[in-house]
Amino acid sequence: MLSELFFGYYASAIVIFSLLVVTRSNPVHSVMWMLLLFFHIAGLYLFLNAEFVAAIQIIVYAGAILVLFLFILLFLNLREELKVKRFIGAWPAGLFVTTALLVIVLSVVRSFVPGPAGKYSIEFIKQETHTKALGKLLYTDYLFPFEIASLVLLVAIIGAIVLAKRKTRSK
Amino acid sequence: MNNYLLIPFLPLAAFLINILFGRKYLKDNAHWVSILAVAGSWVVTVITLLDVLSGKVVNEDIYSWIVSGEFKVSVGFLIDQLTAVMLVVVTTCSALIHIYSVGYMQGDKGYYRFFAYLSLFTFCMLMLVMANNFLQLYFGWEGVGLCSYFLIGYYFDKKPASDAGKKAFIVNRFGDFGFGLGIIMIFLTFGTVYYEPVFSQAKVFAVQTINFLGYDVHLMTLIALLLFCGSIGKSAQMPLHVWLPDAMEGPTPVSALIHAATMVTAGVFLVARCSPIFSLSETALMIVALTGAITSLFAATIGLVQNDIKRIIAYSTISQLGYMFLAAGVGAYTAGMFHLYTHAFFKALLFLCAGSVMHAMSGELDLQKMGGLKKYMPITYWTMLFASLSIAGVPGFAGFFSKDEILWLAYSGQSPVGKFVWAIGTVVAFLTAFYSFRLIFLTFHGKFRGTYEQEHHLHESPKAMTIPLIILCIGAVASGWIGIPHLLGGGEHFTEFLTPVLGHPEAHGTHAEEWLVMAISIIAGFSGVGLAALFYLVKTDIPVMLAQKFNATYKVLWNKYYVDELYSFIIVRPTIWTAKNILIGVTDAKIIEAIVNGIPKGIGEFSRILRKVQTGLLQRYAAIMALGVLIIMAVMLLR
Amino acid sequence: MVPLNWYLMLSAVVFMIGVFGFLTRRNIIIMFMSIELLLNAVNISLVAFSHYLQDMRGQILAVFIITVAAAEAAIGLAIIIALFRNKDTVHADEMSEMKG
Amino acid sequence: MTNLTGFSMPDLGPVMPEIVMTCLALLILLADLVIKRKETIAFLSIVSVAAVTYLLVGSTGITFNGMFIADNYSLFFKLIFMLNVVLTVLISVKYIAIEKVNFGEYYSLILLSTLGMMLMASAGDLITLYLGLELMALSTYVLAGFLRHDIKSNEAAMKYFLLGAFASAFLLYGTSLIYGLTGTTDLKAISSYISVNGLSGNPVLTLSMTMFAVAFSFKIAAVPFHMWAPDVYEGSPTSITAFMSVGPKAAGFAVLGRVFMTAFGAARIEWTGILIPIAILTMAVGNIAAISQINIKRMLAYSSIAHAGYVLLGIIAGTSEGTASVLNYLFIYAFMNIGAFAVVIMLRSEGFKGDDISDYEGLAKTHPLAAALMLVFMFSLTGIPPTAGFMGKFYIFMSAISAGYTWLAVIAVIFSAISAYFYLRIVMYMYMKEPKAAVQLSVSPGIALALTITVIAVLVIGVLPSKVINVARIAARF
Repeated sequence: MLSELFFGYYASAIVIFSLLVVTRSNPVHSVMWMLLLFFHIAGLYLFLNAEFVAAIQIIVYAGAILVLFLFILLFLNLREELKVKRFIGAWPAGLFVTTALLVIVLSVVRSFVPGPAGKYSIEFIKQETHTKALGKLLYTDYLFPFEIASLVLLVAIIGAIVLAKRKTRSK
Repeated sequence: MNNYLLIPFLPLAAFLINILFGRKYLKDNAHWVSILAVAGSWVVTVITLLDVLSGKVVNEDIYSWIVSGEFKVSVGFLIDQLTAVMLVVVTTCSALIHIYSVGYMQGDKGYYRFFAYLSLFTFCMLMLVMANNFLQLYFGWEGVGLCSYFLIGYYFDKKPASDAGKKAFIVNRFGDFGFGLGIIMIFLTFGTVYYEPVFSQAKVFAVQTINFLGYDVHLMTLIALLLFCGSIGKSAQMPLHVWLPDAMEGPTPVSALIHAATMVTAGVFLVARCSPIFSLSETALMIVALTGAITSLFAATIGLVQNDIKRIIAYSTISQLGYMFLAAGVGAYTAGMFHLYTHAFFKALLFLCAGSVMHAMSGELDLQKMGGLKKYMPITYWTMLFASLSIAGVPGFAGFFSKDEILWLAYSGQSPVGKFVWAIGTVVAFLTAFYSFRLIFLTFHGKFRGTYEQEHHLHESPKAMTIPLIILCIGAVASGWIGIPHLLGGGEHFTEFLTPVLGHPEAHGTHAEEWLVMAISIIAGFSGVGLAALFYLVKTDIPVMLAQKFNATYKVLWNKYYVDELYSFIIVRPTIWTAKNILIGVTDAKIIEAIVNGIPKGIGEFSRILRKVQTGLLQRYAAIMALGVLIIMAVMLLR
Repeated sequence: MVPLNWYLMLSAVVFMIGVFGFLTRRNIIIMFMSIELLLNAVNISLVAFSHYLQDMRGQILAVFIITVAAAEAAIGLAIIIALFRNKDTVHADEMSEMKG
Repeated sequence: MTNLTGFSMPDLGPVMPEIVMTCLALLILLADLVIKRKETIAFLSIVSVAAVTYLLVGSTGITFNGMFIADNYSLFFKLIFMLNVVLTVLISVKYIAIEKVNFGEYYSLILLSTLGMMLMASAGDLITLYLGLELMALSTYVLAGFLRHDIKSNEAAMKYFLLGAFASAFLLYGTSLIYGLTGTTDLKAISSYISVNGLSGNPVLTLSMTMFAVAFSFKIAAVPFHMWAPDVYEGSPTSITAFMSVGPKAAGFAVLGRVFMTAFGAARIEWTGILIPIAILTMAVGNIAAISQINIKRMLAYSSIAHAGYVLLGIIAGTSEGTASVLNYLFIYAFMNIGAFAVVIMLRSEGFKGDDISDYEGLAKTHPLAAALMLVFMFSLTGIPPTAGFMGKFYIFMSAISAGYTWLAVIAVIFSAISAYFYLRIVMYMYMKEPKAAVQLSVSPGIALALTITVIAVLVIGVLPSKVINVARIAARF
């Protein structure tokens, strides 16, 4: 019962914050709501015995990505931004499509039967500690994707520099 | 890798070199490439012929172009006796005519283009005769048609030339449609388009009938007749002969090579090649024989009264092609091939002589404006005289032997129409001799009837032109000697040579009958020559008198039996009339507009609508994506 | 014990809220934030699956997704900067130089 | 180290080409600091690609617990990618100098993007697939926006980036669902789990397949997930448009083929139900919308959409012959499409855009060779024999027919007849109109070489197609 209540709080908070993120006209407010949203999602991860992912969620998402967003928002003329319309004219159509999609997806996942259980039971993880178990996997079985991820980050660095550096023309 | 591959691919290489580098680099030297290539082909042909004579027959796939399931398209070659004969004819004529063209086409602005096309034609023709499957045959068939179209319309700034090109193309389309259907029928029946399995299995289907348009049709008859449709178009037989006389608008070497010696004989070659199919259907053979006989009579009578030198020879070609079909139709494929072979020499020679005359006469074609050219151009005169003797069937010349063999086999063979077509053939032999010598006498004898400038300009043609004439003349005289009948102490080597492919024609007759048939044809030939001499050398007023007396007949002949007019009346004019009155007048903007303009217009309109959907707005794009997801999910989950 | 389906439904709702934001907001930065919502929604379901399947793969994929999200953020924001230098707007519906 | 017992270094042989590719891409990034002549960098990238190609042939095998599969199928795709890089680099050298974005990063990004494609083609696991896809996509977004001073290029990058991220979110959602359903992300394991438990027809599976279809359709620009393509193709640097129209599209087909044939093989009936309408719509919209275009890059964008539609037929056929025809088509498409773009690039010169269709008026009079080349490429894209394009279409349609989709093949033939309208319009403009203004061609040795390679390939494959299709048939066996 307690866990359901706990989930209920987090779930409703997540939904409400998500809605606030996409509907606020002031982008700075959106970012702030998103920060709260990320903290709640991290809480949910903790609830699912995923401490490491929760930590990453806070460190990378809240700590890095949202800061980038805020940084970009400095470009904006916020006064101007608050005066203009925030939605496109045809937003009801978007709402309709989204709702219909939601109905379909919900009706499908309502009766979801998961696949077979693996060996990483709660007890196993408790014994080994979560970060260690994940880390071991990441550096052994998932070494290959891990290396690709490093390349993705490299491309991000190159790309960001190429696109944003001052000098815009060669020669 | 076999060296016979050089035969078709040397001319192809020449074509590519000329078309790519001709305009800029080769210019007036373009002929060297083509001539060397064709001469090379000729040399390899001779080697190949020797191989075949020693009994070596090749049938192999060189390259599989498309293989997909049962369907296979490949480049494959069949070199047997029949192919060898065709190779000799094609490469010899082609080589000589390439050389002749150097003199004839000198100074023409499209010089390189002319040689490029000529080489391309040679390539296609060789692919046609060397194919070992029907699709490659069809490729060559369409290829020669295309080259013929280009070359007839070579002087494309002259309207009659471009019209003639189009006419040839359209008329041939009728025939090729049937031919294409025939190949499809073969594929459906046999499951392959290769000669070898088709011909060896043909007997299995000998009595099979299929339901065609509601009638039970004998399968082999249907296939044979569909193939014959192609032959009719390409070999200018009735009723699709109308394109060939008009095709004379092209340069004369083209007429000689394509419209006399090689391409037009492709129809005969097709029938001979498919003889295992034709032999299974008496009906089809009878139709082939009758078509040939009637065409040959019909064209010969028209030839009697024409005045355009090239057109006379064109009608003579149609008539002689009819002769070959006549032979094939009575089952004497070897005799038909023999005539094809001798005909190639004397007919090419006739055309080239005509070209030489035209050259001297600055392009004049009207017989009535010539005369007495003998003393100005002796080589042309003598070679043309020999060619005419050959076509007239004077004993000893090539044409005599092949013609005699056809007539004898028609007379003595088992065909139910044999005697009938023999009678027609004999009449045609007489007519042929007559109009051929009318041509000779009006051109070379008597007084010159042209203008003073023309007379002043008369001269013998350059060496590049006369040497091919002389070589061809040897062929026109001597090429028949390899087929001298047993009756005259010969060996009938030609027939023996082709027997493995085409079978031995059956003859049921006594020696006496054979002598009789030969005598009749000789008499027919000589009387034709004699009558021509009487009319055009001795009593020159008779033709005019006759023309006046039999005015109606003369008019019919002069107007070529009004076939063009008939077609114009029953096909062309009704089409235009319907177009004008019913289509435009009555249903105008309603139906036709809707169909003819409506579809493109509708597509264009749709295109503009699609452009409007593409607004450039990011959210719109995303919304359409999401809508797509929604629709797919809804359809997939709700069904 | 909370059933797995609850998590999935939560994930679906957040995903669709993200889709809604992406389809309707004019501001590119908010659209971009909607994308982050989509990724978070997927992460929720992945971590939930991981928990219920007793398998670490889901969490590993979630870690990778967060990594890629960071890379995407860097590039996306660089693109926005480049765009902002040339055209003084962050509204997606004012960018229709190309259409048709 | 005791914690890592049981771990042994995986066999690196099969991934050697990728490792070398990474090292060389980084090396080129560093070389850019030292070498000032950008032509040298371009040359170095071609040399790297040659080295990788050399390594590719012969390094096959499965490694990293089945996450990386180097088989004939992936090998064939990787050859297409290598070809794509070489041709793109050749046509880029002069062009990016004209556009004044002559940076060394350009070449590194192309190589890294290609690395992403290679990883996609070899992915045996949904995680590697996702990461490879993102590696490719992120590099391509940057390349699309490489003309930083050009508003169109910025806009193209923006649109491509946002929509691409949107589409990969769907990919992830699909991945998460299939992971939850089967408990694995390994393609082979998914396949066996589905067939053992008889999951075909399961709504979650269908949902997941739809999501995958959406994400892959986005990459191959299939309708209705194609909307980005015309705008992005128009706005991107032309050399990158050529690159994008071949590489990411082929990579999209690589994963589409592998995921749907391997992982979802048991649910074939369902995913053909998803792909058939997509294929028909793609052919229809691509061909019809191309008719009224006035910008040649946009027209070629719609043309590339239409071609994706034809290729989908080969996937739908589902047979190994169908897969072979897909490989064959993509190989041919690389030549003819980059060839066409090479001609488009030549028309771009200092102060002249040259991407309107009307700029081609009378090209045959002013530049007959360029016009003749364009004619060959347009014929090939239309599918007129004896060009390679005909062969590609022929095998695709034949495989569809022999798999029982004759009606689909008929529709495809009708649409490819419509396509003649806009391809041959270019030919007509070139040959039958009078030149308007003097068009300056910016020819460079690179473009000349690229055009020579492409035109020879288009003609030779058109006449002698069986080599390519036979290799493709071998590669089509998973």
